[in-house]
Amino acid sequence: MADLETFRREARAWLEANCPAEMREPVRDESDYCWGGRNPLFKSDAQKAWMERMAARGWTVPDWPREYGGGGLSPAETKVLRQEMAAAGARNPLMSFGISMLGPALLKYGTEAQKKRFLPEIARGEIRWCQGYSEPNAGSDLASVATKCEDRGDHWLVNGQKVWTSYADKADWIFCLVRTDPEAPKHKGISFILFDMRTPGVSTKPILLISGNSPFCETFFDDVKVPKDQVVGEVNKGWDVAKYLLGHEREMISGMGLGGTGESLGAALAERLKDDPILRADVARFDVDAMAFRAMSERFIDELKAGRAHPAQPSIMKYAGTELNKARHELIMAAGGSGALEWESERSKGGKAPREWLRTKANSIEGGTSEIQLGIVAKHILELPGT
Amino acid sequence: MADLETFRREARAWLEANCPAEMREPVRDESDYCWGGRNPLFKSDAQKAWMERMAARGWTVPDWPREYGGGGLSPAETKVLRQEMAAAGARNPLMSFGISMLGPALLKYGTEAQKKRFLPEIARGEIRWCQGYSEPNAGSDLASVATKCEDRGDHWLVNGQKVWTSYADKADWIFCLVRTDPEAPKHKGISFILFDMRTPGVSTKPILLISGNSPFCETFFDDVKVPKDQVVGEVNKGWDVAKYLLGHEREMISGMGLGGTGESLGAALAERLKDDPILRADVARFDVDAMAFRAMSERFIDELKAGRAHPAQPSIMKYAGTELNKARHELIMAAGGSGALEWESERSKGGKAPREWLRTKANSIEGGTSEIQLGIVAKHILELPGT
Amino acid sequence: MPLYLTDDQAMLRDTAREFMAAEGSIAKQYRKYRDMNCKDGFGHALWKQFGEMGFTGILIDEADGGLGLGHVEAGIVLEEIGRNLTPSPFLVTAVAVVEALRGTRHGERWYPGILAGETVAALAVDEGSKHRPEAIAMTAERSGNGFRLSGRKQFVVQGASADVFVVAADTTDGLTLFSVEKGTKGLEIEGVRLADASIGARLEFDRVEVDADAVIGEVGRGRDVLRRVLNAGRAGAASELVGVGSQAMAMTVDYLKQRKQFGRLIGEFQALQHRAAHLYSELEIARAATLKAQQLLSEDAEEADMMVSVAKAKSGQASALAVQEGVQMHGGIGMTDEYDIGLYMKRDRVLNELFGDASYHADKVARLNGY
Amino acid sequence: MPLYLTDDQAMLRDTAREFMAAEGSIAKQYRKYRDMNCKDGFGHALWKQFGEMGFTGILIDEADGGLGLGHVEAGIVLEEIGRNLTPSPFLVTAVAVVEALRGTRHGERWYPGILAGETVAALAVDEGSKHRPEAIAMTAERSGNGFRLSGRKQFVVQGASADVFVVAADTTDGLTLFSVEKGTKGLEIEGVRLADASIGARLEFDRVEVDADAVIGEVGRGRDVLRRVLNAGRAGAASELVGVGSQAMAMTVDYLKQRKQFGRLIGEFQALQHRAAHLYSELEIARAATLKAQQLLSEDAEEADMMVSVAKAKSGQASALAVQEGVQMHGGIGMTDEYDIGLYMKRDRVLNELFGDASYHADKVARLNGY
Repeated sequence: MADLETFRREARAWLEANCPAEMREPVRDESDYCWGGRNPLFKSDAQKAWMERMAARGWTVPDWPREYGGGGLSPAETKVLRQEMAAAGARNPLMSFGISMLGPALLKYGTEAQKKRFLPEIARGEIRWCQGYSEPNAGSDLASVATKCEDRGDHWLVNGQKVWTSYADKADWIFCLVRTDPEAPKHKGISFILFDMRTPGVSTKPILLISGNSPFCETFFDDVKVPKDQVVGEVNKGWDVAKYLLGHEREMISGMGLGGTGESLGAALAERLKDDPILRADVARFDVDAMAFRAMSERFIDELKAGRAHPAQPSIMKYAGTELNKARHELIMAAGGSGALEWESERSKGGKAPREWLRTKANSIEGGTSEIQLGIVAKHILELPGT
Repeated sequence: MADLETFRREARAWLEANCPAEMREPVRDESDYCWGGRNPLFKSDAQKAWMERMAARGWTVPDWPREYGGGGLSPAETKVLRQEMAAAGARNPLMSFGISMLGPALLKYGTEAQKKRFLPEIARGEIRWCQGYSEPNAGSDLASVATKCEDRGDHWLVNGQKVWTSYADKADWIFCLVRTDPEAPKHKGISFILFDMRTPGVSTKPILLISGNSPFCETFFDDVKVPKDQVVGEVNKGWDVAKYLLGHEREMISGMGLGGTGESLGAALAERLKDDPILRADVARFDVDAMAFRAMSERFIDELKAGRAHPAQPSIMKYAGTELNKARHELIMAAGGSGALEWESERSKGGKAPREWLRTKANSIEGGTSEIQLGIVAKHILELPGT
Repeated sequence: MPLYLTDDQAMLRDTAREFMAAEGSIAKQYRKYRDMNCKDGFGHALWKQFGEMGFTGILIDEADGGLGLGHVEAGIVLEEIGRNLTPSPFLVTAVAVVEALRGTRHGERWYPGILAGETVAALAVDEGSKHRPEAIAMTAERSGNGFRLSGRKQFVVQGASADVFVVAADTTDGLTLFSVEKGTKGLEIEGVRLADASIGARLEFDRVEVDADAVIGEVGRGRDVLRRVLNAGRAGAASELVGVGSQAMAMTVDYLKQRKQFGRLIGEFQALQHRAAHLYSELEIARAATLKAQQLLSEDAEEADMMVSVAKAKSGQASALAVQEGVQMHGGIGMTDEYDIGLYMKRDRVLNELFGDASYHADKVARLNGY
Repeated sequence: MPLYLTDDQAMLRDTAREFMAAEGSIAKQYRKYRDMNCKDGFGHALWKQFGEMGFTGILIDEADGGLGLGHVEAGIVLEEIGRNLTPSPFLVTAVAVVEALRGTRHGERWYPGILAGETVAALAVDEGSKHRPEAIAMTAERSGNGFRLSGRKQFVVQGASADVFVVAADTTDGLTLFSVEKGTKGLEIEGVRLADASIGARLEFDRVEVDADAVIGEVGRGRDVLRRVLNAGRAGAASELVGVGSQAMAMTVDYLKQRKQFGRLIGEFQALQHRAAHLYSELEIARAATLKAQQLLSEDAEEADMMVSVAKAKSGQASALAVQEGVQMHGGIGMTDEYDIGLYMKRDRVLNELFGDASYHADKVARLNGY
């Protein structure tokens, strides 16, 4: 424990000395995030310096082994570092699907060569990754992967289409589920493959949502040649890797506090509720639900930390949190009235309210629909018989 | 039309002359109904006289043929008679499952001998009938009849148990579904049989509900011998008769105005809503739902009259009406607070409010659960694929 | 009157349904005018066709060249408009404003253009972001022979292309409605694109001078006229909502019959079946309530106010449920602009706000019932 | 403090669970005392056992002979009481009244009997049919050396068998709490059987004279004590509701795994699965909110008032959903007195009313948040 305190003091001092003042201001919008990549777009010198300094210490991925570009910290030290970063108001130096999704999969399933090759680049923010799971006809049934991947002796040949690929148009590499055995049962013929988005035959097309522009793309593979050593884990056992990552993703989403911060919505809308008694009642009920949900989030985090959360608990968090978030934005729209319907005006900041409202409708679809989550709870917690 | 006006004048005059003043007062409670039977319990001479006078004219069943004890009236005349009875405030002279349920089945499926034997008694209120459909393990799956009925040459032998038999302890005869062919598919081995409740081997036991005493009974058959001529319709085709009756029942239930009269609940509770803004909001929403539902009820009745209602429409009426009625009593309980929790006190009329509230919980179970109704709508109106 | 459509009404429905599906379709109207970023938000050619079809004259008396029909018939057309998200001035011009001008000289002035599908007329009532017609702050002071109007209005639907506005203002002795033409000095109009690509407008009245002639009906007696106008508009919006919700449901039910997941049609999943059946029930209730309200309105019955509020609240709830279930059951593609279901969600939201949302009307029902 | 049970708390839960299932079961307690039409509505023998188990001393300081534990621990016992519908004075006596008497001479007087499971003490706050502690009408006028109490109370849980009452009255300079013993002249008690077979009481105070000693705490300063007492009671009732709802759900889920309809276990029907999973989620949220409220109470934190209202409202909603789904999913047998599920519905209703229902507490949350 004494060592931990020493570490805390040193981390605090280092952050004090190395985190630029600009990087201690709260993030204002999406564009303030640093995503790295081959041709990184830095918004400021401070942003660049901050990422590079953190990467140099391995602190973009503090708990990864040093040999792969990580900080080599213990879980306890990692926690202390995060606490100190939070205390200093330091921004996340690097947003990255490589860090949050691919990294853990490589650490668990990658060959030594793959780890050495890919992890350090991720840690340094040199390669930006995207995720190719969903397909146009798959929806909730993620394992119904149709993208073909044929063994052509000295390479794989990939043909097919992915959808909902976040930032595919900005990513350098993709990790993706492909079908390597069309004859095998659904879950048994899938592999987890990596390739460069510059490979001939790869193209992307952004998806326009009802809320407006989005980071999502359709991604097309037309005779894409992939080197043989770029499959992670065993061929035809990619579903294991995918499941492992999905678990990670669900925890992440359920930890995102989609249900809100626990601040009272009614307090924020008070002025507008004065002459709207029915809406006031709805908001009061919502506040009860949101504050109660917040307690469950806290409990979930505490239980996670203590390693005693039920493995299906993230499903409840995701279900309840996303439904609550949708309800929140319905109420915000109702309180905003016709003013909140403006779609383009400056007054409405380009339709911030209605676009956010519409965007929340995807919360209960992406990352496993509400129906999927309820099914998981029914099966794995309530142990109701399968159909 | 001229004839109809003549009929109206005559009916009015007759009612004026023959309906005792006491029988024009609104019914106060269950015990004011006249049920007839072998040992009829008349509450007053007026009640007896009223039933007998109406029966003598065949007006207890105005649209049945005269030969079976009915009034022989046309549908238009029947409607006029009902209008005049309503205008005079005349009570229903005879409550009877024989009239509302068995009669229509006999008229459609009975032999001439059966009609002659049973219908006039029903019309005159001389025999009180009960219905034996449900069984302990059947629930919503009415066709899973297990009560055995064996052909013993000169008689049927019935063994088994029924449940939810209304007034079985007060009834003279029962009409009942029994399994005559245990080998046939579920719907194909059922027969519709009639027998005297005094037959040796028949016993009944009242069911205590969470709301208190109830008219429901468990009914037991232990080697009950039934004459061979007491099956209605063909042997093993009793499900057709049952379905015909269930259709009748559903229409009756959906026409019962379970959703309420359209009177504002909030108006009745106004005083109690003054310092309860959240409850007021709930009641306001309820009033919107109830008045809107009332419009659908009106439409349904108009469409029924015009013969243009969708055959699955009663399912919507039943579903929405019963759910609404449950909601109404939840609100009444909330408005009544701790006063409405009293179960036995005189002040609370023996717990009228909580007993009614609990009784409404059965609305969405009896006569086809809400789940069954939703399934019917999904299948027959939305034409969603079966599972 | 039985609570279903008469034969004539059913015929009108068939006509309107066929016409709107052919001429007023999402591809031909909604997407076209949205994607060209049209400042009016609708097609004037279609508006003329509405005139040719006789739709614009439904609520205009026969003596004035109209069809002299009622609110049920207007609702029939609006339900089809709702189904197709057809952008047009029908609701505000041919329903609300026509009701406002009934029996006045202003009617003589504007009805011909409306009948022809040439004139666009808008209603300027709301002043804040919520519909609060009980509290009109815009003032109209006497000034010379006429009045001077000062104040703001917002959510003036089709206000960007309107030739004339019906404006509610406070004349100290009560509420008065005025007819104010486009281009009147001191009147500034800002067209505002809304979430559903329709155009609302914000109006600024900076001491706008109008003649005494501009008064619709009597000075200080506008409250009664406004009541009629809002009832007409609310019942009409309820019909449009029923149309929006019904079509959203129909598209969703179709999708449930086509889309496979886990090797089965998703329409086989019982949880979705029950939710779809519940939704159907809600929409049927909303439709019946709306028809009832329109019959009462046409009979000028006392209970009309109450039933109109019931209809607007209930159809708003049912339609909102339809679009929410619609997007959720469509899954990811329901979120894309490429599919139509999301457009229904946007339109539903705007119609829910128009003429008072479900909360406003539930509160009104409570107040009318004395609690 | 992490938001889950510590090892000690988990041990207490296991003990309480085992004890209540064995000794406090529906057959042994609820049905027994109901069916004998017991005037007290609970068994005194069990109350003594509560004392022997140490439950009655959970909230009493160690210096006073108790265990000196907190609201989380009281909630643990109450959740098990809820699961078994165990009738007892635990909530009103060992939680609410114990909190009221803390640090007063009255505590010295009554704690020993409570610790032993011999004394029953009740709380007399409500005056009308709804919980409105903000508006206490009962008066306590100064009279000689003491006070004269006049007015009525109702929904005094265990009032029929209470040895002493904690009574809230208006002393013009504020609210004052009094300790009034059974048998005091002018105090009339009417035991009232409620829907769940528990006994509430109506109390009539006809110029009841009490000494100055009867004052709990300071004259005119009862509002603060009452706040603590009600917070304790509300959080406790929330725990009991979570227990009621959890057991109703557990029985229902078991039933879904056993009952066949149409040749399948009804638990296979997806519509029921989703509803059951939603219910589970609601109950987990309620449980977490209740635990959070109790932690805050034990820390004497500022946000405790708010979170207690959140917990009472949420657990009330979740438990009501559990019993409604429970009866519906059990079908006909759920309506019979023979099965236990209906008893849960009755108990839920009473607990929902006790110390303010979900509407009261949602309104309170709104007011605490300034709207």
